[in-house]
Amino acid sequence: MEKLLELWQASGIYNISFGQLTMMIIGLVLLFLAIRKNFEPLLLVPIGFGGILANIPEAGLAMSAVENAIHFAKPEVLQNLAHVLGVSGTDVHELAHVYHNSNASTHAAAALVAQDAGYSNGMLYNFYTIAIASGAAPLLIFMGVGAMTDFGPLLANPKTLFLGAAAQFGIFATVLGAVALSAFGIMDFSIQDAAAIGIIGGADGPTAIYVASMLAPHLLGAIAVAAYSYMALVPLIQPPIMRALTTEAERKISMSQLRHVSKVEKIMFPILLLILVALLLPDAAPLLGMFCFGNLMRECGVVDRLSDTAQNALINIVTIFLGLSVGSKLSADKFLDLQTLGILVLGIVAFGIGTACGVLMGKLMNKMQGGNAINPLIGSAGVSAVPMAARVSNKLGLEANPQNFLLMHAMGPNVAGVIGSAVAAGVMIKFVG
Amino acid sequence: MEKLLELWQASGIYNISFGQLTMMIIGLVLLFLAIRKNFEPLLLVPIGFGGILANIPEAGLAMSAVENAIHFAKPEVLQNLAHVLGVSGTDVHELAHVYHNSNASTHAAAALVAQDAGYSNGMLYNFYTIAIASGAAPLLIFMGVGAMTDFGPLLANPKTLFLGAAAQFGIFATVLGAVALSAFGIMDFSIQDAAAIGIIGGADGPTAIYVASMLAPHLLGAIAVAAYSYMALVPLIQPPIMRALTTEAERKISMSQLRHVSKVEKIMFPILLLILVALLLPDAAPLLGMFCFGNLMRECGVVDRLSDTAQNALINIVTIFLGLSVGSKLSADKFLDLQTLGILVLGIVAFGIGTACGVLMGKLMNKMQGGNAINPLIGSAGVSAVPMAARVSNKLGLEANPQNFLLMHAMGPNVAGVIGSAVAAGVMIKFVG
Amino acid sequence: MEKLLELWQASGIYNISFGQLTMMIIGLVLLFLAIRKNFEPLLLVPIGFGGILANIPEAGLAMSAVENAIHFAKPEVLQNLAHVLGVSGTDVHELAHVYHNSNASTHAAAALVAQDAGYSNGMLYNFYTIAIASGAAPLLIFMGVGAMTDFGPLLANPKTLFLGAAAQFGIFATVLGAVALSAFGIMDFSIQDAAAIGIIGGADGPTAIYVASMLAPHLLGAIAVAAYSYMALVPLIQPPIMRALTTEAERKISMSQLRHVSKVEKIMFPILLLILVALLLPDAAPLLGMFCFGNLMRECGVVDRLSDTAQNALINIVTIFLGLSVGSKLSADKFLDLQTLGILVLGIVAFGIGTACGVLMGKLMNKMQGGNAINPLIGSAGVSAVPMAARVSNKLGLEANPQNFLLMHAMGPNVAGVIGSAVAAGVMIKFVG
Amino acid sequence: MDNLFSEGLTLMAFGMGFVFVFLTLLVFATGIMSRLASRYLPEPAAKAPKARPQPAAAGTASNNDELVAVITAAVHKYRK
Amino acid sequence: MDNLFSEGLTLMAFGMGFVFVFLTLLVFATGIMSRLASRYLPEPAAKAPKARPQPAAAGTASNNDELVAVITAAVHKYRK
Amino acid sequence: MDNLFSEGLTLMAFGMGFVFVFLTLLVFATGIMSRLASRYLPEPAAKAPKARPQPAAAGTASNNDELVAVITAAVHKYRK
Ligand code: NA
Ligand code: NA
Ligand code: NA
Repeated sequence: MEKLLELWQASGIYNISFGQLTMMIIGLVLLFLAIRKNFEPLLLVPIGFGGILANIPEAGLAMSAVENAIHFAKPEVLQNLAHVLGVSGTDVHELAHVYHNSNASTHAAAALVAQDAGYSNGMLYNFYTIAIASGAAPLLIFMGVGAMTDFGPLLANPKTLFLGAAAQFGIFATVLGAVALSAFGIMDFSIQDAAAIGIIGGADGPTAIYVASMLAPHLLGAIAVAAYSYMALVPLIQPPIMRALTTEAERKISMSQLRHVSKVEKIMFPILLLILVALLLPDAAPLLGMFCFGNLMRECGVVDRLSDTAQNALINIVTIFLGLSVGSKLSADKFLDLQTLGILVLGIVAFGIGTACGVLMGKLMNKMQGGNAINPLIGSAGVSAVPMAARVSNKLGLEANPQNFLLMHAMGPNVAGVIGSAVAAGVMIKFVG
Repeated sequence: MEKLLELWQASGIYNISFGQLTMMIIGLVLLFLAIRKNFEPLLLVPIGFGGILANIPEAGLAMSAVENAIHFAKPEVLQNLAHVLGVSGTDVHELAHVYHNSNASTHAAAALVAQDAGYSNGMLYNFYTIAIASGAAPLLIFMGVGAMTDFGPLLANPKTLFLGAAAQFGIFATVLGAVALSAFGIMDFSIQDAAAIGIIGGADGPTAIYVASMLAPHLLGAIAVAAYSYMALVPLIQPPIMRALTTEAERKISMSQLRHVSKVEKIMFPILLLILVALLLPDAAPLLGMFCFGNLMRECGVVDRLSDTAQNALINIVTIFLGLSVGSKLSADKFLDLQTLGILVLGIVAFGIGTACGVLMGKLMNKMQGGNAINPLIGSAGVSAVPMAARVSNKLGLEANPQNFLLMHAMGPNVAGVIGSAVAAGVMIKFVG
Repeated sequence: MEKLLELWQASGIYNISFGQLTMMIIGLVLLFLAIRKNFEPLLLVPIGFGGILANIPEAGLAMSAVENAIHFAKPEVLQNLAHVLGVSGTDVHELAHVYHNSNASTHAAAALVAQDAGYSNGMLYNFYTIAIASGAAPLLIFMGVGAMTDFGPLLANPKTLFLGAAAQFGIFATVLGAVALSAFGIMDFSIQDAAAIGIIGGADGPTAIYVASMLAPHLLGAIAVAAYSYMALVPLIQPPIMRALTTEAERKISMSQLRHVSKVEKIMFPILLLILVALLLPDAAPLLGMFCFGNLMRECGVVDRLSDTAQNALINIVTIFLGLSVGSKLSADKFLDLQTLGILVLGIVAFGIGTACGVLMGKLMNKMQGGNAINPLIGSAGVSAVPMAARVSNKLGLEANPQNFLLMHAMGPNVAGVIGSAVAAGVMIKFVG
Repeated sequence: MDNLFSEGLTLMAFGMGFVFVFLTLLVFATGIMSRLASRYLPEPAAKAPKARPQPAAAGTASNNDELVAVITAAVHKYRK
Repeated sequence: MDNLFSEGLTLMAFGMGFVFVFLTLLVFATGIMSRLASRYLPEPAAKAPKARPQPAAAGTASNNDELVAVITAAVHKYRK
Repeated sequence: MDNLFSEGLTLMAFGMGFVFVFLTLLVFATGIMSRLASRYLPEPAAKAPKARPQPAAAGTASNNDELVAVITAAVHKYRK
């Protein structure tokens, strides 16, 4: 009978908090959006599922061994932990607080105590440590994305890089928005938080996760969810802005066919980009280095088996772990916060400003080239969200002129946007990291 | 000449112990069974080979750096280890004993001493730590199995879940058998050991390895070998029991064709199962969570590239490491023990009882539904051993009635058995973990 | 303005040293050789790219957290490090020197200090630690190579193993050459360095990397680059030596067709080889054990999905990480050294002597068997460099006699050379490791 | 001795009990779910999604796009 | 100086010696193995196993099974 | 408050400035590279390499070789 009570008191129903319940429902909503609405399912299915797993009461899947030890609160274990953490009492909240603010050696010592007491890291906590805290998973995904990217359209018309540059204004405007919210006392974001939130406007999942893991790991869950959700919403977010900022005549502009790009140019481009990064912004070297490496494997033609693996088995494996790891950050105490609301609002503002700046830069470049050379609709593709944003440009172009195929022209700013936001990420890591 | 002697004294022939020789022969026997007799070769080839590697004298492939340092017994290294372990003398047996019973921080300190002396962990020891001690490998295999499992037959006839429940009686009866052997002084199993041995009756490799790694890592080698061997022997073990417990008339019962199961049901089932686990038995969350995640990836239809990877590249990579890691536990001092004999006997008893209970539950359900609705032969499939046990049910059905195709009907209890033993595993981890 | 200065002072151009610039150019040359000249591109593309990444100034991708902390030299961090390292001043060179020579526990303590100060290991440093320092990557590649190797030609004519043995003389002659250079004061190689350099003559990439990582990690970059470059140069290095040592009549010798080899023999050979290794040279067990495991998976016919994965997804993933990790050792201070020149010269000498000894052994065996049974040209294939060296034998045979197909006969010594150099590696690890 | 044996008995009772309770709940939940699914989400509606071919994680589908663009461009020219 | 050089010589002597001894043993062992294999396990017998198509590690072959079941059910109906 | 806001402004100014400088340099560098490539390395020359089919990392291409050898041996015999 006692055992029955014990089983009941260890069950999820008995222990579930309102926050956990809410987060599990949010996980289900993410799964619904991914499966029924096709919201970036490759990431949102693992993230949503990971979010549910992370909030199963008593399972502690997203918690470290020490957090699990504190949660189960056996008196003798708490005393040992208090001793190691240099706390006098054994109040669990104080212990948890001191643990989170202690230095690396205290962390290591506390982990040994928890291990001796039979507690271990939750599965998702381990995944997070290996995949994200180390920085490895976003970099490997970036390598795979590099191996899937064709820089041909960009090389045929390198000026489209300016469109990719302009669209990054969304990132920095949002940073300003976030610090303004803090300055007016509405939210409480540090400059690091603001930078990590801004990167949502980069419309690039791995870049956003990489930057958030370095600058604001406590916001990573909300930032990743916002980034992928808005990337899926690009076909809804961008068109009104694009229509508002362009005239019918501009949308009808037909662009001349792109020149053929030789194999040598495609091989040399990633090397050139790497050298520029190395000389100018070493802080962007991990992200853009892996991206260039993937692209070089793709284009050089002599390591096809490595390129195939980078584009398939490896990126798929890493995506599974990355998604579950991001899900582990969807815990109630971090996600159910006014900050998350702020992040969601700022994220969509970032997307909007980025889109607008891309289109405006497109108008400017068109004017400078005589008014009939560049369709400003391709400017919106500069936010990245590859290849969705380029498809949106193409669709609006076809609406205005059924003979107007902008897809390949929009792929240039589209991949330029990937480079642009990685450069922006490097600058932010340099200045506030 | 001195060097020649040194070479000879470091050779395997000079150093091999009787136990190591025996274990190497057992490894060869496992390879023979796997290759010639098709005993679960995907696991038993790596396990058998790993067992041979682990017993190569002087190579220390399955030993930690500290164990290797103690084995080679350089006086100054032993003195440093003795200092760290708090032992006065430098007797190697005492050092080894104290090391194995010391706490995590002493372990870490001893590892640093061994590393300074130039010793490193054996390759198989590293594989074991990363793949099994962390719990990752069995969980990833379970994810892959989930991605390969079709719950259609189960959803068409959910009552077959009762057959999967009944067959788990084999697990708990065996636990009782193991504690009885201890109670009567024949063997010396703790309640943890008994639980880990019982899980062999679950007829599920990854579940058995996961439970054994948590409750009784010293028995892991024997338990894994027994589990996979008996799963291969299902076509020999089950038929006599099934024939003995059923009448000719019962075996002839033809079951009506299963209804069509919609895609939505298949997508919602893993989510439903996950929620039930979360609410009732958080300790089963890692196992069933990963299983449901794999199945959701399979059924949702929007992440096929992740599902393919989970079913192929990822599960194959993990299987190689899991097998070699299990092999690392086939060391003479742990395997050549009376306990292993007890485990082998108890394991086959578990299989037998599970089979019998499944069949008896089938008879009961058939009686309750009018005596002509359920062929009790499908009950034996409730032990899992997917899909072997279902094939055995089908074969015996065809023997009794050449028009009687039970395969799809037996797949329901078959996958129900996987869920059933994962639930049983969760209960045991909760109570004795 | 201050920020602008900061950005400029953190840029690569401002910080690049002559050594880093040189190493980046060397990386580009390696990429050129790999892509345009087809020099073992699967390894040299990642190695070359990794070499460039490792030399990006200020990025610290190949440096540990402590090295990064010392490089950025914040006074309070240096003081904390000096305290942990037991140094009185905070001179960065002294700190770096003491750090590199300190023991494992001091290393661990310094790493915690650096981590507390916000520094982390560079990406390539992490890859190196996991892939190479642990020994895992070369062993997994060797497993994959085993899964790709067909021992049929060797089993049809086991005497060709003698050719694979003779060609290993190149390894040991080079060891002697290296110690001679040291003995005469020209270079400064320890016996460990000499052994690691000699293994270049084994013409086997993973073996060379494995041995170098154990005996002389500071030379690993140069040794790996030399090994793969010379393997690519086999069609240029070997023919003159082969022509000089054989007569026209010998080169014309046509060899009788190889007998059929049964499946059973192919299954039993890796097991036989493993047992011999276990009994005679446990130090070669990791290398040859994984090789035999891969080959057994290939031949046993019951684990084809594991064998396929070992030959494709797994070996490709490991190759990417191995290549980048080797590249991380191409740092200016280690590579731009007279020693590298010595390694390059000794490496090519090793290849030449190995080739010559293989051919001479071929002549001897031919004489002993009547003078018309063995074409000495197949002897050169004993250095390994599979399958390039066998192709070279075939080509020279066809030159002398257009009906003379030596390819299959040369595959025997070719794979024998892999075994031979792994045995040589084991002996060297045993004696000087 | 008694203690260990009674522990085993308890484990068996609770274990089997729990397995049956859990799977019984699952039978009912599955039944309800199937009925709801067939009523509110009948098959054709269920098949509607999963149309779009999936690109890799955050990846580019530029190859397809290229093909589409080449074909459309060709059609475009042909019609002129 | 002398010491290092003599170490090198010893390494060469033992290394080459060991390589030859090992590979010579391997030549003989392989020969014996091949002879035993051809006598006691001639080819046809060797081909007999490896019949069953392999499912994944502990996995389900339900797809195949489904196919088999569907076909057999169809055959079954047809015969009635 | 002022401090945080001015930090944000600085970050924006330097960030956008740097992004534009970097991508402008990339536009010029790419242009130069393309011109050099088309002048000194025209297309046909570029296609010449990448002939040899690639074996795995340090692996054996014995399967191909076997095939080649079998075919050549057959041809050889046939001609005699
Ligand atoms: Na972007
Ligand atoms: Na089961
Ligand atoms: Na060799």
